[in-house]
Amino acid sequence: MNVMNWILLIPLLPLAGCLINGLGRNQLSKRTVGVLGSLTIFISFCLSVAVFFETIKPGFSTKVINYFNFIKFENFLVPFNFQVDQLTAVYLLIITGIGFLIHVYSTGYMKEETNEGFGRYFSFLNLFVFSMLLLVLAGNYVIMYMGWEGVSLCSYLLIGFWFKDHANNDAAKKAFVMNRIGDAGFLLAIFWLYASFGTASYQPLYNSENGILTALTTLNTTDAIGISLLFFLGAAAKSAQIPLYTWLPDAMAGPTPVSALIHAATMVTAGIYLVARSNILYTLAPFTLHIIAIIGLATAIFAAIIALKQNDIKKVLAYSTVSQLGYMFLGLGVGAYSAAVFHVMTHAFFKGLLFLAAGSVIHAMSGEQNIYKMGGLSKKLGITYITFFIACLAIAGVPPFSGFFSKDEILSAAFASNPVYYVLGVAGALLTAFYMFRLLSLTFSGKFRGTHEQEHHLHESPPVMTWPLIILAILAVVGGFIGLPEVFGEHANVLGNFLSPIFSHSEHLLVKNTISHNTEIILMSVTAVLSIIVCLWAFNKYKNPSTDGESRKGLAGIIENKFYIDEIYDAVFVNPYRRVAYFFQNIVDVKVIDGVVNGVGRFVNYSSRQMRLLQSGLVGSYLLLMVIGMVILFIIQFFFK
Amino acid sequence: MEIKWYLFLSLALFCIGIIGALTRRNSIIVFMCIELMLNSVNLLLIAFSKMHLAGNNALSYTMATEAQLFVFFIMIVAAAEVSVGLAIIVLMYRNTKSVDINFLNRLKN
Amino acid sequence: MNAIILSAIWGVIMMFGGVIFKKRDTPLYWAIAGVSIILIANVLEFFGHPLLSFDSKDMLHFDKFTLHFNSIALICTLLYFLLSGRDIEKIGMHVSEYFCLIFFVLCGVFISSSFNTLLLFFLGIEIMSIPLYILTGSNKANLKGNEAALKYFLMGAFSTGLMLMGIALIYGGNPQGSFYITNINLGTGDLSPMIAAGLLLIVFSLSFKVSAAPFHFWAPDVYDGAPAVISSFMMTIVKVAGFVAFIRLFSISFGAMHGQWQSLIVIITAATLLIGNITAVFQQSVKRMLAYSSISHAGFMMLAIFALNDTAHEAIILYAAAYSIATIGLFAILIKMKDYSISGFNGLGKTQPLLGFTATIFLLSLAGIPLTAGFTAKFYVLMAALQTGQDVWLVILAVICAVIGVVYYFKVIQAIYFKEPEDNDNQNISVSSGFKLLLLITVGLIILLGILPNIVIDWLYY
Amino acid sequence: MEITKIIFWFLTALALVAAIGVISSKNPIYSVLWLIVVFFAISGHYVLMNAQFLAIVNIIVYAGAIMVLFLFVVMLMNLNADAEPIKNVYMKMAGVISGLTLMIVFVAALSASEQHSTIIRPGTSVGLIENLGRALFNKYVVPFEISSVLFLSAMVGAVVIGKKDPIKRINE
Amino acid sequence: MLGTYFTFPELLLWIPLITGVITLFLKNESQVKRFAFIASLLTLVVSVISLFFTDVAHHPNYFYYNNVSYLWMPYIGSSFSVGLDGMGFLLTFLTALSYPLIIATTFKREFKNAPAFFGLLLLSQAGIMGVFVATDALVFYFFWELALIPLYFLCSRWGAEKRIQATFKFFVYTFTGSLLMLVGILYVYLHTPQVSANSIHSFSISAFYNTVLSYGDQQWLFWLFFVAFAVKIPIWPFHTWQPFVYEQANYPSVMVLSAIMVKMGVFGMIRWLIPIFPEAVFTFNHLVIILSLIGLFYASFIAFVQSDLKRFVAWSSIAHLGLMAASIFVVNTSALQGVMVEMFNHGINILALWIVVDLIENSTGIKKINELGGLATKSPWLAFFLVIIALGNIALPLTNSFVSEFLMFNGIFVFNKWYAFVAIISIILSAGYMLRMVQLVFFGKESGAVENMKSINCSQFWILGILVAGILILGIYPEPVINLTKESVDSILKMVNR
Repeated sequence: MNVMNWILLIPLLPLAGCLINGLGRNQLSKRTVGVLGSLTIFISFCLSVAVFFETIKPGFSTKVINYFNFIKFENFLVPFNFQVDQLTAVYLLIITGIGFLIHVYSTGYMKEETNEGFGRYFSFLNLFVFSMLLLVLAGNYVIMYMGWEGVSLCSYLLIGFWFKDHANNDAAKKAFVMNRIGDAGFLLAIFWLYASFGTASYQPLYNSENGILTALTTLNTTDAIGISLLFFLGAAAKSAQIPLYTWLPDAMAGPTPVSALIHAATMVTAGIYLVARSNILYTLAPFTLHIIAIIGLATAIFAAIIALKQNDIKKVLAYSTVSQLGYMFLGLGVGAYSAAVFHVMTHAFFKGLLFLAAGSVIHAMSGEQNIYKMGGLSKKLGITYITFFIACLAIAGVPPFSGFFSKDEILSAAFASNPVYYVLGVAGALLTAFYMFRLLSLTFSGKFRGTHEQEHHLHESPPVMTWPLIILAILAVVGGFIGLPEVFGEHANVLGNFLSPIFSHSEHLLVKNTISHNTEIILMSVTAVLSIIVCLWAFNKYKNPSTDGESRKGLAGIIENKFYIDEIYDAVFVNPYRRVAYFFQNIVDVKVIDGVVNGVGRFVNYSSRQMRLLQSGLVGSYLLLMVIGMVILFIIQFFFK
Repeated sequence: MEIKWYLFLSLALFCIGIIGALTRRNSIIVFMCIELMLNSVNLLLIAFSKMHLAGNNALSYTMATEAQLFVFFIMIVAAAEVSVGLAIIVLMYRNTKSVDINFLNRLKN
Repeated sequence: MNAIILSAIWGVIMMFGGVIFKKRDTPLYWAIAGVSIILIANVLEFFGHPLLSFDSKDMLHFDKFTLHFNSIALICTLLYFLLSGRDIEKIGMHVSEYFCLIFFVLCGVFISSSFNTLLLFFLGIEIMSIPLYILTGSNKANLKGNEAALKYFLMGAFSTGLMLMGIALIYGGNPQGSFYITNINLGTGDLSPMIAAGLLLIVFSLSFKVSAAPFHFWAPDVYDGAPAVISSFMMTIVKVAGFVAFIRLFSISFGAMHGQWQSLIVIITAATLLIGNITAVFQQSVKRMLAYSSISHAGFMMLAIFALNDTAHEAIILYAAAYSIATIGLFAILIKMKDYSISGFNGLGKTQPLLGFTATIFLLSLAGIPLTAGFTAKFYVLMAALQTGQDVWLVILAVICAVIGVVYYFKVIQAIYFKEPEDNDNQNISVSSGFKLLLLITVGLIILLGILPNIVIDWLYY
Repeated sequence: MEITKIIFWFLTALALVAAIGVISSKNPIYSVLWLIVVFFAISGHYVLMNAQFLAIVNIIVYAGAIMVLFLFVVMLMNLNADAEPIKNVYMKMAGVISGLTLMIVFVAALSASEQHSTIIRPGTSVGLIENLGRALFNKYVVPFEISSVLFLSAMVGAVVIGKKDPIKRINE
Repeated sequence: MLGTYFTFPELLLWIPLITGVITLFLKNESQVKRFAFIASLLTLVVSVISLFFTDVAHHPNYFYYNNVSYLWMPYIGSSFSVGLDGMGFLLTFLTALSYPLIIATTFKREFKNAPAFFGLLLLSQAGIMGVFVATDALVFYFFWELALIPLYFLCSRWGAEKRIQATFKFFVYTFTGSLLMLVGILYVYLHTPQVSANSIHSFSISAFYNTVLSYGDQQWLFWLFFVAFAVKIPIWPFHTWQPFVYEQANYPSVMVLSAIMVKMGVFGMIRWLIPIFPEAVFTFNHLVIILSLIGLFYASFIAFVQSDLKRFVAWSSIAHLGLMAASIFVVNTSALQGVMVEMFNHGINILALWIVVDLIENSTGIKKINELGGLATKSPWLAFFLVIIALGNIALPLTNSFVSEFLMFNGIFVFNKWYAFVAIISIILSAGYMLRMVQLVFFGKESGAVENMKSINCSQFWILGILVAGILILGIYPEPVINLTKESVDSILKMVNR
């Protein structure tokens, strides 16, 4: 039995779960729904594991499975096919694995929901997993696009899950529309691919015999730059890069497990997947890579700065996600594709964990999200505290936690490419360490600053919620060891080696400034030490803050208000759009176009009224007009020929 | 005489008739002006009849005869028209005690 | 020939009928019988079996076109008598005389369609006109009727003067010195000024008869002022006969020099279309609106004169039938109404569903909506005009005017179906079932012509 | 100058003056009388052109019958100069101007005609009653008969219009 | 065999025509509805059967089941000829499918003078069918108008307050266009080569395709035809009738108008405009595309701030059709194929959208977007359907519109990158306005106005279910539609590039 024949089941099972939960949401009990939802993902996970083991077999080559022709006429073909290779396998594991954990967690977290809401929630969540799987399994960009938009849709549905509150709906809509900007770029890139190469399937595009490597021999051709930039537009929107990041913090309006799954672990990393998937294309367009690196770095630092002053536990994590995604793009931009994927993985672990733990906190605090209203939770929420702490260490880049290794790989690649990237990257990493420990400190240490009622209510979450935390915490600790730097041995970077077939063509093309092992060790230790110092500083600084937060003046105020980016967007895009729309509706359409149309009608009416006056009822004037007409016609006939 | 004088004479009469029809309001006079127009046509036809006689052969005889008979028919029609026209004018006079063409002005616009 | 003789004879019979017939409705039956007999005689003549034959010294000439038109005119008259005969009785005392005059008009119509000399052309037009002056004023107590009659008479006589001057000039300019229309020598090159002037004057007078701008001024007033039942006859059969005379004279005599005077027709056509349609938009009275619409239809028929080719002949025949039938039908309904204004039609579709429905079909036909005769007629006219290959803008102007036409026709349709009935007397209109049946037959005719125009046109090539 | 020319010009002048008299007389009766003068002048022209039959008919039918009818009607209505209201002077001017323009246009158009210098030839028997009568009852019998229809309709019409209608109807 | 005695196009024409006329004479309202529904089902059955006889390439005898021609006016070379090709099959099927659904939505409604209503509805179906099957210019024109007249009466008689004015505007607009087209048809006709012995010229479509027109003639004839179709579609700036009519008219008519009638314009452009005036098309295509794109944006903008639900749908429809019009004029395989698929997809999407709007307005009596809200709690199934329909409208993958818009955008991209760059922005805008509508109408707190809203009943569930199933199935497996229309696209392109 070849697992490849069953691969279709991996996405179809969640889809089945979605349909059953969705259609039967009023009939099924919460328990059934929860079990069904988790079970389908679990089976998918098992299949993914099987697939993964298939891919690590020696002699494995990329597998393309054709199901049917989605669109076919003349020489235009969009097959519905799946492609399985190492990259897919890694992503499959992340999606189904973390997805499963979060499903399990959700059964506890969403317990308060009504039967209907619970079913709907799991249905959407399953649909999301389906879309995400479709995205990574796709064998061509069109099918990937289906998953791509599918996850946007699920994100939309889940952010606006509590649809009675228009704030949630607005956030959902914002997320969807911003993603659509990226989708537009994605689509254009697909068209460009079809126009230039006649296909959008990976296999014909990226093989070495007759793919684009042979079609585009020089770097930086218009085609390569255009397509890669457009794809990056898609990736930037999905992965919340400057300037399209603002939807992600707002997306925290959804239930916390959703934030963990969609807005931390999986969907937002689809952009990285896209770029990694198209790495050959990007390698052919170094110009685009530079832009990616710059934008990634800028995002990383910018978001980290904003995160410094956020008071909402989820907002901090959200900006942190944006920042981490920036790192991933930095990695991609400097050509360290596998490092980026590695960071995707570790980030999935620790950020998923952070969100789930935050969820646990919020759960315990009965929905309170302001960290200044918390404090001292470590006593009541033991497991949550420990797991949260581990995750903080991981994200702050404290060795030997997973984040350290993945971030380090990116940073060293950045150093190789351009030391300035490295310096800025490290600065960002230190900011990360600072705000994470500020968060940790404010939340868990010190005195409780909330109401009595909340204090009374404080409790550790049920096991269905804590177990996923524990599992993720373990992964966050050990996850880094599959990608140890070369310093620790010839084949220490297991993940890198595993993924190398995917990036082999790029490796050939990229001009790599390798750095010596010594330099690398020095760099590693510098970052590690700095991170630890910052962590300790931040943790202590915020042990006992005032309840109402810090001063909101000056720079701090600006940062707290996220540099007013949303307001600027509103002023620059949304409001003018609305004004133009009203102008079209009330002026152009009514006054101009309809004015002309009605004007013609009025003109006819007016001329009718005027012409009627010729009919004066007097024979004399009739005769006179007749004679005048005669004279005119005579003159025309005789003198104007 | 040259034909042009007859042509111009009858055109002059014709146009005088038209001017009369345009300027007068008494319907009987307007009608008389129209009769004047018809008469100018008659005159012209006779003149043309004589003009076509220039060939002085059987064909030109026929040609000339046709015009003279045409004039005869015009007179017939004119007579019929006059009887009807005057009847209408009298009818109107009976109803309104006026022969002004602008007196009845209900049909307009 | 038969039609002319029989209609004259029948006119005389009806004239004496005024003395003989005692009951008011007798003349109608006689008239219907008369029209039927004339129709049969005409059809027989069409198939080459004339009842009477008479040597006209080639002053009248009968061809397929003429006889076919005569049949159509007779069918329309028959329809007119059947639908509106009762209303002719209501005009006044002299029922039989009215019919007599109508028969004389018919005689003129037939002469106008078959003349072969300018003399008979002139006589035909006059025989058509003079009884109409009377009929227009036949409702003697009605001042509007008086006014209409006076206007019609004075302007008609004026146009007669123009026509005669034109004929005289053509006679003078024609070296052949003949009134035979086949015998007019136009020479080569430019028309001689005399002929050209004469031609223009004849165009003017004929434009007057068919109410083409700028000689249309009489039409709205006269059609409005005359008794509705007479307007119906004048607008349809008489006007169409004017067009037949027009196309006959101009295609036979002056067709060879078409290009020399075509631009004149273009101007007249354009002016007629615009004035007729635009002025109709504002009218509140359906009767007066139809008067203006008849001007606009004259504009469309002028397109055939403009084209003056084989298709134009077909088009005139078809237009004659389509336009006459629809107008006669609509007038038959209009006369039943108490209120001639558009609001008088409010809710007719509810109070009198059949009248509403048939009126709608007639209006649609007049507006030229496909599947009605009005469309095929317009279609042929436009095709004829396009066949000339020049002045396409005129055709486009024509269709734009057709759209304007829709505006006023649909006002009535809107009143019929979409407005609530007012407290008018429409409920009290009593119509016999025979009348309803006839209306339905008329509607059937219109739709038949709309789907199969060939049944009319094919006879031209029989 | 030949005598015919003198007569021609005299008759022409007479006709024109009388025609202007027709349209300018205030009193309708004068107009009628002026018109009769025009008819006589025109008849004179006919005689000049040897169209004796038509000259006679013109006098009998027009001047004799038609104009008498006119005169009769005018007298019957007892119209006089004051009966006609003053027409708008602008309308009058417009009428005169457009009529004159028409005449100028006519003359301008027709003066280019090639026939205009043709000498007309009097002195034949064409205009005599014998010739015309033969043609009328031979070739022109159809129009002749048809004109009877015209007269009949005019007669019927005059009767219909002229007869008193006992029923008064106001609607329409 | 069916085809031996009656061909499919004839059946598709005569069934609605005859049943429509019969319906006019029925009395009882429920009887009328049942009869009309069964009649439309009958048409649907015929249409479905006809879909099994499309494969002319492999079964040449199928041609005779689908094409027929009778002499009509021999002297002017017009025959009553009707025929079906791929595009015809697709659109007749769409028409046949829509009508039963439309009639089914009316079952719970009361209509004044129901026989007239349903009779006219069926007559309009006959007219629309005729447009899609006509293979003779004159027949085409006849049906073009025949489709319009019943709708004129439908929309004027039943609807909101200003319906008469609105419908009249619509009528005058379209009538102007179609009369101009008539002039064009006649002009082309007079230049057609001789086909039969009876007449010099011919109205048959093949004669029209074979007509050699000078470039100068093509240039102005193009516009005569264009205006007729542009008004129907409507292409900016000929659109102002549409929101007005959609707002004022009754729902079944609006459904017919927006689901099917607008396709007549698209169909006309593909069948009658592009192949006849290829050179003019290549002269003016940039202009038309720019107009269409302006319309696309213009409508998207206005839809975003629209407060009236019915007008909102109208504007969204104008936006979609702007894209379709632009795609027609890029004239390449991908775009035309996309338009073909989109014609069908837009048909069912907008139909579904109207049904939802109809349900809302009928239950709540409100059609102001701002006054509604929270319907999702009142009627979760309706919300579910609406979300899918809305997603279909914004061309989300796995819904039908994705396929067609993908192909259309691709076609535009092949034609000119920059147009595609501009056009693609519309998918962002469409998401914006659609989601705004969904949010304001369905989400949020329940407004007091929606008290009476009930969950949808069984028949409504099935109507919407069928449509939504169609949306999803065609989104995943669009092959049947593409295969059906492939040949048509090829033949059109062959004609254009001759």
